[in-house]
Amino acid sequence: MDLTFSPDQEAFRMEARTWLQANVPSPGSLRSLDTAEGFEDHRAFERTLFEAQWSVVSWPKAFGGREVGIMEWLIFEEEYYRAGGPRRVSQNGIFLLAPTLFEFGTDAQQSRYLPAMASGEEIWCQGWSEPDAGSDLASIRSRATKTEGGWLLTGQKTWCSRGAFAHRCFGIFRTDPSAERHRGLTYFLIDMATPGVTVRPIAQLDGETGFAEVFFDDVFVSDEDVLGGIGEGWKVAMATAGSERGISLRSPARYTEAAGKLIDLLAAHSQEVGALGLDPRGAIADDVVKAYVDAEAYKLHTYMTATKVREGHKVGAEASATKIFWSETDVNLHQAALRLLGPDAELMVPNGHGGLDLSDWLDGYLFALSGPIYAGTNEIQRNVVAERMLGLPRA
Amino acid sequence: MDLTFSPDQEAFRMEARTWLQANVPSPGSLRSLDTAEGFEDHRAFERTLFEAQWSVVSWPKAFGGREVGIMEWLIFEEEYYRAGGPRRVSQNGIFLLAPTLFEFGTDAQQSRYLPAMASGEEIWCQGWSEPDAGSDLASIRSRATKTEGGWLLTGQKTWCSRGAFAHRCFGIFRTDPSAERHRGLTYFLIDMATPGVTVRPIAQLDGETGFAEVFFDDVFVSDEDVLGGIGEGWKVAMATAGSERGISLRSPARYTEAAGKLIDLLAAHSQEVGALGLDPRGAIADDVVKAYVDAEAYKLHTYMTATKVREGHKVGAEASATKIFWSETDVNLHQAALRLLGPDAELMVPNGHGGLDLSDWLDGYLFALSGPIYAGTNEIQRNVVAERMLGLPRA
Amino acid sequence: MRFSFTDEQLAFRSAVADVLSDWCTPADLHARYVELNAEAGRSHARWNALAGLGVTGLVVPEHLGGLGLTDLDLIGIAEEAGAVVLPEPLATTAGVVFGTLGSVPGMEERLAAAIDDLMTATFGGVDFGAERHRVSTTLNEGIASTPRVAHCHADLLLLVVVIDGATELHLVDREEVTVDATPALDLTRELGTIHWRPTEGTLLASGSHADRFVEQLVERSALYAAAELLGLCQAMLTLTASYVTERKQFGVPVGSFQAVKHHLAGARVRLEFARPAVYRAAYTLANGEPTLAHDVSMAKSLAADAADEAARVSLQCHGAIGYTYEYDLHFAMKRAWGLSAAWGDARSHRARILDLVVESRS
Amino acid sequence: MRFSFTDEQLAFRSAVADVLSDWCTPADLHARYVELNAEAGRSHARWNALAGLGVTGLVVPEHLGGLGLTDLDLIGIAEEAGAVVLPEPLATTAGVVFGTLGSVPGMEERLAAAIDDLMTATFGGVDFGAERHRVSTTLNEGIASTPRVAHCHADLLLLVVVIDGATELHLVDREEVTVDATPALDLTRELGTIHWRPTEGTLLASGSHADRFVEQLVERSALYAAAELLGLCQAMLTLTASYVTERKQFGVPVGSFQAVKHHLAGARVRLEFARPAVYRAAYTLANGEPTLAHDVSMAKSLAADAADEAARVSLQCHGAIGYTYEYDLHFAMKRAWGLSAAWGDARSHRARILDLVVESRS
Repeated sequence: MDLTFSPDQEAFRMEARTWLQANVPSPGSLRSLDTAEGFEDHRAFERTLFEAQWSVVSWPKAFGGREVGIMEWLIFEEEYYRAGGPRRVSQNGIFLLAPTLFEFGTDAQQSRYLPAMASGEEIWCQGWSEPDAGSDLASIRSRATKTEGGWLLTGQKTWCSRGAFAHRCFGIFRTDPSAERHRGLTYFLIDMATPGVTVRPIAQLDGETGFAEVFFDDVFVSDEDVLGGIGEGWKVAMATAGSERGISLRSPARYTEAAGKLIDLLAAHSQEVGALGLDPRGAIADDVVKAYVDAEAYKLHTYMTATKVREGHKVGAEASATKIFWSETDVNLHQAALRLLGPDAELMVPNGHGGLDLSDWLDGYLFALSGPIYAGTNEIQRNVVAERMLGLPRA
Repeated sequence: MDLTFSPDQEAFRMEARTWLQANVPSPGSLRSLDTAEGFEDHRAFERTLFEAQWSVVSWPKAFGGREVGIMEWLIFEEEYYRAGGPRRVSQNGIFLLAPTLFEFGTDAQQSRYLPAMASGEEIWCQGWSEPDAGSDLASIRSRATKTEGGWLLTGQKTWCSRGAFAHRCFGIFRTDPSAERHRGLTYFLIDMATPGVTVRPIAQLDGETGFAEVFFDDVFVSDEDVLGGIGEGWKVAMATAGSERGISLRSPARYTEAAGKLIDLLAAHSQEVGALGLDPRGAIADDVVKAYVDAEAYKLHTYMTATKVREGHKVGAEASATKIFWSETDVNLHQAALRLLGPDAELMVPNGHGGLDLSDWLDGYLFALSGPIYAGTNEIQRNVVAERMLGLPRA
Repeated sequence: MRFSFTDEQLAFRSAVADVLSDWCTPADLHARYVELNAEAGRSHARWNALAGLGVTGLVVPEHLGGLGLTDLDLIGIAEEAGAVVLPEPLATTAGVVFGTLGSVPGMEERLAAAIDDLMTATFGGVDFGAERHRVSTTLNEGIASTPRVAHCHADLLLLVVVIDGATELHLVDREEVTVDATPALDLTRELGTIHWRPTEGTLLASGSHADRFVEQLVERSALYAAAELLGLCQAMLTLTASYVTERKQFGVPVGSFQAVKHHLAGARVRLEFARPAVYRAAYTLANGEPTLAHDVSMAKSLAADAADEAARVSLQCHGAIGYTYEYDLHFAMKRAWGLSAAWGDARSHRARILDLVVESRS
Repeated sequence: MRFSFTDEQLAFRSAVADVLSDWCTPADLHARYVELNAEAGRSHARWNALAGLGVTGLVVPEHLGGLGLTDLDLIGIAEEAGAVVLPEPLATTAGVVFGTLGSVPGMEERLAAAIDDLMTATFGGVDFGAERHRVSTTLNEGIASTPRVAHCHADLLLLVVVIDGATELHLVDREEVTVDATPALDLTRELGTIHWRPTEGTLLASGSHADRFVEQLVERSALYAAAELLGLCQAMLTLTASYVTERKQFGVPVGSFQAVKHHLAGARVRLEFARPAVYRAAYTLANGEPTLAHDVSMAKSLAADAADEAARVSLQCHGAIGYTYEYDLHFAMKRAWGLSAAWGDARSHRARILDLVVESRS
């Protein structure tokens, strides 16, 4: 066991830190990711990252990466969050689709899509959930029928994150109408500009539109844009689902960074407490530390998992445990912050409590609340943990 | 709405308080209820209560009661817990069986059993659960076959509280072997001294034996000891189950009294805290107040329910909500106490923390932990609340 | 001891509930949310329908133009207003401001006129703390600024300020103030900072006299927030129960899954046991009992926890649709989040209870 | 960065686990529980089998008769000892007492003999507090009384006392003390008050020198308790998973109910994330890193919470049978309750973490 980083890794960290310090936009200078203008602001930053080879550090150099290992990726992420880097608009592509493309994509598909994804030129949305499917992917109804040189897609996808503004969409459709459940599904890579695609943005709680419904009406997709073979959609999609829940999406730095800010907020609050007469016994303090401890525990667990991955082990049902843990940690962390803020919590104005904007905590809370729901609800993940890690019988 | 007591009620309270002050044994002077000697100590106190007409205040005078209403019963209970009265060894009889006897018993059965129950002369145990039934009463397998003048009972009952030392047992047996689930069951009143009854005490966590398994091997029960008719066992048992979960068993005084002692424990702890350097931020304080608030809320809810009952309304699915709430409150209350006691919590020695013996809190905790389990697990109660109070579909 | 409402009380509550459900549908709320960015304040038609029932003067003595009833008659109505997420300040006007003004000497005419003119009213300038109340109004060259006032576009504003070390309570007209709306998650409560000028003419009480009124105003604010939270809690659970009964996954209603049932049942139980505490506090208030602080803190902490749990569970049982602006859940959820933290959150109230109980036992 | 054990470490752990599972079955525990009231101390046969593997001297340098390995080699073994609810003080002897004595000058011979004689050892006289350690030993006419010492019948006792304001650390033989057993829920940890006489001959260190050792002893105690808790947690979950898979209700295994699954999964997740924190703290200890206090508190708070949740969930999923003396669950459950509170409960450790983190950030 060695919990230190090598000199090369430390050098890599310093290089990243230096570059990020100089290039990460100051807080608030990018407009909201869930608006058309903000979407473009974030794309521009992706381009900056890409040009300095920081957008996809673990990828092959041919596609714009640095070919570094998983530990270096974690180091980069730590530095990215430490520097206060903005949310990644290319996330669906680089974290969800890319691992699948690396595993199932043809050389042509990889060269065609990966660099454009890494540079922010093409932003992807995901087309998985359907109005009557939700977390139950196997009940998908959208269908694709064979046509000359390709397929015609028809149906409706919903909760497509980034769907309002994305250029491309990856999703699964039923290619064999007689097959049921997991069978007869195929994974497609779709150009959102194709005739027949209609996007209806979905307004969120805060009125912004990070999600969309996407309607497909005989949308043509060529045979080259089938990923992983006809009828193989379920297998390919499960690989992506693994990514979404697993290590590649949720770097611990995101939580440890927020936990640090939460501690600062508590310290600032404790100084005010005498004057305010609010909650003098500080019952909230324990919640704050609990959130901090969980964020740190998540980091340690990730390093352990990364070690396993690097040594060739597969991540199995632990990915479900991981999903439950980070999503609950994220909620607890933001909930503790909102409790500290008290009646100020609902205000959407920056006012510098604990060095952070109020609205950042509120935004973070709304975002965190979706954690237990997306990427397979935690209810489903708990079934997986119970059945596969504890051997409980299926219902 | 009137939340005050009438002068008559206040007079009743003072009478009870005066008597209890003079007659309740000092703490620790009765040996443990779950031992043979302690069982007799507690029976002797029941006799004292009975002779002064305090053992079953709400019963008709003919059976040893005072014929007072439900509010007076609540007042008596408040005073009983306030005085530190011991656990009632006659509880299964007076709180569980008696309501059923009043509803379904013949005059002869009532005269035969109620006074002896009220005086502690005959202590009852319950014979419901079976090794393979648990909370699922309808899957009962113990059977009764008709014989001259009565029935022969065969089978096994388990988790019979007070079973190790009780004189009589009430329980349901299958009288129609061809019937399934809820049908063909009959409720019997059984003399534990009948040949064929074998009692095997079950040692609990603390080594004592409040529970027993009871084996029946062609045990004769006369026709007069059928309660509520052949094949009516399910209906009659459900009435008792209602009592067990409902208002008559769990007087709020039990929780409010413990909550008060918990507050005292916290106050004592807070004075020590500086010297001990233990948990200076007192995160436990919030748990303590939460337990206090819940105990008080339970009291208020009970007064509201009592008002309804007095005005002729039936208690329905609310009894399930009530069961969930008191059992969780009881656990939380004792858990907060044990947290305050820290490493002293597991000691089974009196050492006067906060004026209470350590072992009282530990005993109370072990007892409380069974709350979510007995009388229909809280899992099942939650199904009832969801289905009947919120209208959710059955599985 | 009779812990229940009278038939008259229940009938009046039910009549108001009918008006509320006619006038304040989810469609109205959707429209209101859009509207609020343009012309803020209230829906005059709806407010007139409600206030026309006499609800705003419910606890005001009859000789001052009120109905001469008590907080026990009003508390259930506040619950109903919560259940429909009524954007207008019904409980604040009737329960908090008019409920207090009825006992302020010299206010008789003003109050009678306000009731008669179907005015809305609000109260601001104090934060709830565990041990005491902190005045939040700041003063700069004679101009007072009171932050985070809910229903900031009300006709009448009862505001607190400290001048030369003494608390002052002022009654200010809408025309005399500048409103600076504060962006917040729950638009329907219309938070804003009020800029105003305390004068002889607006002064209602000062010093210890004012402190007593402020104390009552704060208890009333917390209590009526608790009542609204009960209604919000009920509304969220009802909406969610109906959603999970309709919505199918893996071929069966989501509501038949045990985990969903248990989450919702847990929240329903919290609601069941919060309700009596709120009613008891209303009784304490109506009867001038000395346990008001303790009883209000019980009510607010239980109602806030119940509503928080209902909000979390509802969102979870809805899945992604609960996040959307178009679906109805967010109205009640945002309002519940806001009211749960307003006038002392559950923990602040529990901290106060601890002080009071420790004191009373020693 | 390589966060995993070596193959050798895993193999050794596995070898010890085999011995433990041979020698410490539920039947042995049942027998032990009966026995304990008569002759306390240890099962000599079992202890000799374990100590004979060299485990007690595992972290002691080779020249002192140990195996010269590190706490990273021992931590997983402590976990295995927890998993079988081993009544003997394996982790306390090897990890806490011998692990510390190895660095006390002048102890060489004594330690080598103790390892050679397969002795058991324990440590007592200090309570864990959020900000500092409090000595619990009292002194009366030259006789010291140390309460709540676990494994009070050990051969060697490392005890703390304050004399004339200075901390003193003493090493006392079993023969030199009087043991006054304390009735406790978990009999296997054998709590007791030790009456003993501090002398020149027993004195090991005093003043700031002693403080440093005591500090290390306390951190080691908390860390090894955390490791045992992981094992206990795993054991309770395994037992419960197998019970709910066998046990049927309403015609199906109880473990197929979603509510049961979700309870158990929740506890399993807590265990999953507690484990790396315990291993990290062992690494920190083995490498003398300056973050020991922080890392031990992370480990203990996470492990205690995981074990508490596992105990509660296990009892709940078992129903009534979990309450019985004859069924095996109570061994692990009682031990978990005891160890969770010993050497600082989760909250005390979180309070310490807060201090350390606030300090490091400001």
